Amino acid sequence: MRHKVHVATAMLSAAALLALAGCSTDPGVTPAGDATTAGAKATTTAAAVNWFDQALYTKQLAQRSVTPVGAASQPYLQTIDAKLVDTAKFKSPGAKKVCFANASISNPWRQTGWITMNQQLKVLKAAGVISGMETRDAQDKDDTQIADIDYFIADGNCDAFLISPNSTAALTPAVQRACDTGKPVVVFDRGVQTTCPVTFIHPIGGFAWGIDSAKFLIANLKKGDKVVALRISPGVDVLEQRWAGADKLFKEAGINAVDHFTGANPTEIKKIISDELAKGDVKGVWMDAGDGAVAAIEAFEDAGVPYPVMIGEDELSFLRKWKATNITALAPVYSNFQWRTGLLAIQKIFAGQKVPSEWVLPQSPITKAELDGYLAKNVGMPNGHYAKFGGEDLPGYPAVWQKRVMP
Amino acid sequence: MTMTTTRAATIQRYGARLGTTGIVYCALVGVLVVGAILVSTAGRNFFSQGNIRDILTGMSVLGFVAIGEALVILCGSLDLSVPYVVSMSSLIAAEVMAGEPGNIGLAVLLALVFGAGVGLANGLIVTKLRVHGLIATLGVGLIIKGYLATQYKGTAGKVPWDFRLIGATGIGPVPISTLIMVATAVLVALFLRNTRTGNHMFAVGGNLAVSRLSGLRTSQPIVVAHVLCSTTAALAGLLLASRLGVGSPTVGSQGGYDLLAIAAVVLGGTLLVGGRGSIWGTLGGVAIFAVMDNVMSVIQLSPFLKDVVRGIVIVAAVAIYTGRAVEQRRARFATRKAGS
Amino acid sequence: MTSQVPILSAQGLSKRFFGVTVLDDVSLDLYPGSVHGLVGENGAGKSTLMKIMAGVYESDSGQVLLDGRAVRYTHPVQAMRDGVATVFQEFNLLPERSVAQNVFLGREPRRAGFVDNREMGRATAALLAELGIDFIDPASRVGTLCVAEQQIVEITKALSFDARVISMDEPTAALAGNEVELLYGIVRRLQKRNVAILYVSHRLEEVFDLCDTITVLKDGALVSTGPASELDTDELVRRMVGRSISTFYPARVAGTETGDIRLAVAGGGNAYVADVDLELRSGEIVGLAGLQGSGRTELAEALFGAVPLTAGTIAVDGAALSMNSPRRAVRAGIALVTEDRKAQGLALNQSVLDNALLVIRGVFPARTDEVRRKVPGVLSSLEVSSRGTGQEVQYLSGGNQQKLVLAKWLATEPRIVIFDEPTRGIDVGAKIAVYQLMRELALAGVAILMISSELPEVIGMSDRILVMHDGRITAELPAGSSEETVMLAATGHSPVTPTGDVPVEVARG
Amino acid sequence: MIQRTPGHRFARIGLTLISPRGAVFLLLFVLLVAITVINPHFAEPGQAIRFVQRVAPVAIVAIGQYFVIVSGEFDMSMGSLVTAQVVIAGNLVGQDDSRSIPVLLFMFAFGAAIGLVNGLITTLLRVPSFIVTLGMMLALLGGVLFWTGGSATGNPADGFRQIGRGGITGVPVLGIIPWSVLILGAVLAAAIWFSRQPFGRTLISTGDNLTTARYAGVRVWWVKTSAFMISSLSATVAGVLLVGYAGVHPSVGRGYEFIAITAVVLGGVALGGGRGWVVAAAAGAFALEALFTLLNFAGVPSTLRDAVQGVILILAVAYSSATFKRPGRLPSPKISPSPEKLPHPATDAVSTAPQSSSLSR
Repeated sequence: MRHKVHVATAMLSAAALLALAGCSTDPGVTPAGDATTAGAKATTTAAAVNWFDQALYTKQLAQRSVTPVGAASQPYLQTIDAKLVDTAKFKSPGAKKVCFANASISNPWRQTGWITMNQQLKVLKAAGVISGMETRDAQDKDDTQIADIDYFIADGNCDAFLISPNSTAALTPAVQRACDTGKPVVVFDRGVQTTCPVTFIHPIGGFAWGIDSAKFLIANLKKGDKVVALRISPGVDVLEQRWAGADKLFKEAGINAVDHFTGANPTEIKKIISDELAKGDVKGVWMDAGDGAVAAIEAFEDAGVPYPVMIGEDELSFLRKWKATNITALAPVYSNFQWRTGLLAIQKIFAGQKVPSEWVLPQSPITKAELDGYLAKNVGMPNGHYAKFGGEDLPGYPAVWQKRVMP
Repeated sequence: MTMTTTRAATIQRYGARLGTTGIVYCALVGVLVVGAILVSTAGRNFFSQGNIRDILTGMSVLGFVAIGEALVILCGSLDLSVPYVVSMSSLIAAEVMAGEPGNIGLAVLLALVFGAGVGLANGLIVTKLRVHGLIATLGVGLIIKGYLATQYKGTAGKVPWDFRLIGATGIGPVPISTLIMVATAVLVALFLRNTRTGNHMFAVGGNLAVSRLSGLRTSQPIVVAHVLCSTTAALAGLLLASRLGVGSPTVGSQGGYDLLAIAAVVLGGTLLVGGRGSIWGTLGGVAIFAVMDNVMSVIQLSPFLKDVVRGIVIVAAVAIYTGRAVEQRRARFATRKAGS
Repeated sequence: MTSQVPILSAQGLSKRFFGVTVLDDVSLDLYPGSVHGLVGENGAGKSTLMKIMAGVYESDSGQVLLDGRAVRYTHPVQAMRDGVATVFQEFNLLPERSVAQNVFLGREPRRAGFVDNREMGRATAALLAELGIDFIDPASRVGTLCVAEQQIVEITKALSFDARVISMDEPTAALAGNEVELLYGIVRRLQKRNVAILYVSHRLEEVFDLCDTITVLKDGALVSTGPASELDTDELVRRMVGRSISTFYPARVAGTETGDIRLAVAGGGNAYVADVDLELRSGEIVGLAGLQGSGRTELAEALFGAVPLTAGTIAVDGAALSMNSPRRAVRAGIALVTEDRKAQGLALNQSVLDNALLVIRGVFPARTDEVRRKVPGVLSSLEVSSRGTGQEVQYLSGGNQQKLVLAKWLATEPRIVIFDEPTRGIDVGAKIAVYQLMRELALAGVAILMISSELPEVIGMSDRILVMHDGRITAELPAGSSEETVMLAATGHSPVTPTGDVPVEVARG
Repeated sequence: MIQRTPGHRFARIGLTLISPRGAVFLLLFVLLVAITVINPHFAEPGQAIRFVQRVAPVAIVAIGQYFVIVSGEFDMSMGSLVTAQVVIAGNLVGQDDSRSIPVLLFMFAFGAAIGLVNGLITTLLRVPSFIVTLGMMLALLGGVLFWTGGSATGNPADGFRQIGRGGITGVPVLGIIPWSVLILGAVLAAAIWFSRQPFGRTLISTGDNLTTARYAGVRVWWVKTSAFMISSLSATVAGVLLVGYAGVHPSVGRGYEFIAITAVVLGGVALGGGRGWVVAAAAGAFALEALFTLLNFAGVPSTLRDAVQGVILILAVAYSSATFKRPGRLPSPKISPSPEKLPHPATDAVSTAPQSSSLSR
């Protein structure tokens, strides 16, 4: 016991003392980072309570129907509601070094994107735009990614930072520090609570996913029908927003939706569905990520009951099952091609071309009508592959994606 | 022959005194050398400020957890609940602080009290209900995990700037967090050396019957060890809160600190069955991990392969110690020799 | 200098275990500055008496008086706090901790609430100095000390309670000849400090060297107490043994004949034993005497392949083979009834049947079923009393456990059986059963090596007596040799020379 | 030696049910009743058999873990191995049914090899099995992910998946008898048979007292190694069933090592070895799954399940360790410093076996 007090007091005094000393010693940080996050405080604490954000919801609701600017052949370069910012101050010739702080490649979606990104990198290297890319993979750890970014700042001699944050609030200070170096910073997939990066690249977003999927289910189900919502894990903003959006619409439409967390584990998914079926009829299945959708469908087959209306994703295992079973389904898309947009944005920035401060990429679900097309396009791709990966024009296609070649 | 045996004996004894901790640091030096070479082949300076800071930062959090885990293992128990204590304390801290520098003291205190409370529960379950430490802490961990997942939807709270400095700043290449971690290690080492409870931890871990026969209250050291373990885990949580600027319900399990800490402790030459071990050896083990991770990141090894390397290193290193632990049985025939 | 007031006196102590009386109305007085010898065969009740006085056991009747006031200890530490310390045969030390930490375990000196390691080291050094020991570093790990040094640490521990009464159970048992002298010195110093010493030993000449009063126990009862001066060795042995050996130890069964060589060892040696030349013949019971730590058990382990010989040759029935694992030995028809039943002989959580079949299942699985049918027969012939063959072994009495161990080995129909302290801590009935069994095995042509600390047993059972000293077989004696002859050989029959080099010698360990 | 009256026998049964050996069956019974109360459908044969099918993989893994634990060790690598096997099946079988048999053989060989490595490092290099298998857990999963670039090419051919998914259809009453139920039955029967075989008994005795086993001529290294091989093979079987039941995904099998240990411990098997009944271990797995199902039916938020599991786990083990106290039938002397109780310093310094005092506390 006595000792505990020791530690506590020591910790306290040390904390206080060093907090003072801290400023005098040269830290890799300045209180500047605090100012920006101050505004974000509201959202953090709010997020802790409830993920639904009316403003964001309305915005994404609208963006769904906006026709994106740019060539349809290059969805990864299209923009929605772009507010272009001037990047002249970054304009400089020659090949640049990119430092990529990646959250992880621990799921098929990220792996597919990672492959695409590396092929894009080859192109830009050949073009003499990028001299090389150094990557640090945080293996899903906030703390590690913060350290990675600090390492890049100190030792990376980077010309530009490319960051795919592992979580929003926690990475904000580190991203801020990257910005403070004066080098261009590009963030994609998940945002941070600071506007300092030159551009933040992402598809329309979670609420859009929720809206598309929920509307589809509502259109195909009756009031009072039961929908089982399968969610990967709590507390991941990107996923929570998908559910928050869908849940709102389900409630409005009087759809009886029950949600479970599955850890994306098909075994769990199958158990949950079987139990729900044992309780009563299930008319629809909603998912916040499509890998594992097959297990859900099979649960219905095994129980010998009619197929539900399915929400999956553009992951091929689902698309193939969809085709095979010919069910009523929709495949929402969380555009995987954003992984190459990051590098292309950096190219633009060093070329001094304007880029959107928030680069919203198109995000349109695959409908039954498009199904055959995308299956044909991705023939021979592994199940973990994503139909809208948008890398068909890159070198190495299709072999690299079929063999899932990673550095 | 007399001379030779004498020398042999003294050498043996010297070896015994150098002990596993010595070996650990030899191993660490080895890792450092290999690391430095690999890093330089990647065209980097291993001893640059940034790199050293990266390694030390890597040590800080795991260090806190491992220090506590070492105590528990020393007593012959285990603690698998640490990741969730880490997450919980980070949340307590961030929420209580709520961005107000004035609340830091209270927040730190509450987080530590929470840790101590969990530790107390663990300790009592192990000693009074006689539940194996692995099971007891697994269960308690699950309980906290359930609470976290139900109660928190993502990061929460906000850590004020003053407290964030602990995680973000450093003196030269040395992060303040590392200094605090080392300070804690010193305190715990002193505790082991200079308090009866500390001394008795070795005793109960080493041989319960002898401890009882010597009149020790055998459950007390075990309970205290668990309390301290969860408390240091709470410290780790505080540090993470200061680095993240918010509390996170997943930050502990992200790190997989329970198994990594156990590995680091055993890597540090502590017997998994208790009775022998040291804080400094444990820090050595932690350092080995930190250097490994750093090097693997610098040479951009595939994240999948990182785990392969970790796994192999853990087993290989421990094999070395256990290999020499067998040399201990010499008392009997030494006497015989003395007679002949 | 012996005062007339006893510090500690035991009055009419009795104790029964599992219905067996191990101590029967024994009284005894200890005086300051006097060394009180306590002698008797194994199982005479010496240890029980000591453990009662030390608070390890509680007596069923009778009382212990300290300074005339009745005390009843329920825990050894209570006794120690009262200054009644005991040095047990088996060490209660933590090998990973330093000498000082062991000596003061549980009573670490503190300054301002913190353990004062310097003080602890100093105090330990002081205590060691009182014993005239200058070669043990209080800071060195006990695990690195040799047995003699560990023994000294035990005594130091006792002394640290500044004990006024110290009982020593076979303190020299584990010591080599030259180290005994060291202990003598320590005892005499304690004597000078007016400590009352209870000295339990088998080594009669030791008893005469050190003790001024001698108490003799037999079968748990007091035989005599009196000044050592009034006794001589023969008289003492007569009182100890009392009953004529022949009535107790079954005679060799008619028709038993000593046949060909079953086991032959030539020039055998390893880290524990040296220059072992040994022959065991079928139908022969060879006794192996020697003090504890003389290498008897190590020899057994070597023959059994548990700690293989590194030098020399072993031949079974004339066929040389490298005995490098117990499995080899078992396959070669050797059985080892180990000294330590619970740690090496039985799986306590398993059933009687499982233990009886342990070896068969482990080494000759094919014969399991056939043997399983025999087991009940074997058990009843050995008169093992248990609640069915399904009962867990931990609930059996020591005697029954030992019989079970024998049953386990009989199942393998061994041709060579090594008994290590076969009758240790079991009641007389069980003992006789064990002796009977040995005779029957001999009749069946089995070669038997019997290790024992009980000289009467060795003498009563053996056709031939080997004596070990210091890791070597130092003498081979015919059947019926006297205890003294055996004991003399066992103590290395070289009068210990008190020399200054003793410390050096030990320091090597 | 002793009389067996009917009354005696009933008393024994009653005793067994409240003894840690039988408590798990009581627990399981209570849980099943509770489930049926909440959802009567569950009692229907069709549903019940499906439940058994679902538990099969967990139960099989638990049976494997049982043999490792009863021999005095731990196997933390089971979860990773299940995942590895699932992915291997996905990648090697592909859509070609004809590959099923060879791949199946390969998987078993692979599983056996993993067990062999775990066992040999534990026994010959004397590394605590907890650490060995922990290292294996990391290396195995990392290796498989690296080999497959994170995710398998796809589910194996349906023929292969039928093992875990299909069954004998058109059975009266039940409707279907899933193959996995039959396989579970076979595995359990084999396990019971094995643990009655000389080798099985030897394995348990070895877990009870290593030294005794050694002095009895038992090849300790081989006995323990084979325990690890059994657990790895059972993980392989579980993998085959799961790839059928659920399909290929890197998360299949995650955390199975702890689920297995939990199940075994719920079954009243003592960590540290030498004690416990394989059937009870399997029952532990059923109890655990029944618990989850109950919580599902009761509509408990899935986030709270961990908490409930934690409580049950602690209570169950506390109960069994409380009832494992030595009966007062025999007046055993109080703590006596006899060599049986106090290992000699010299030897005790070497003790690395899990059954040393510390782990059995």
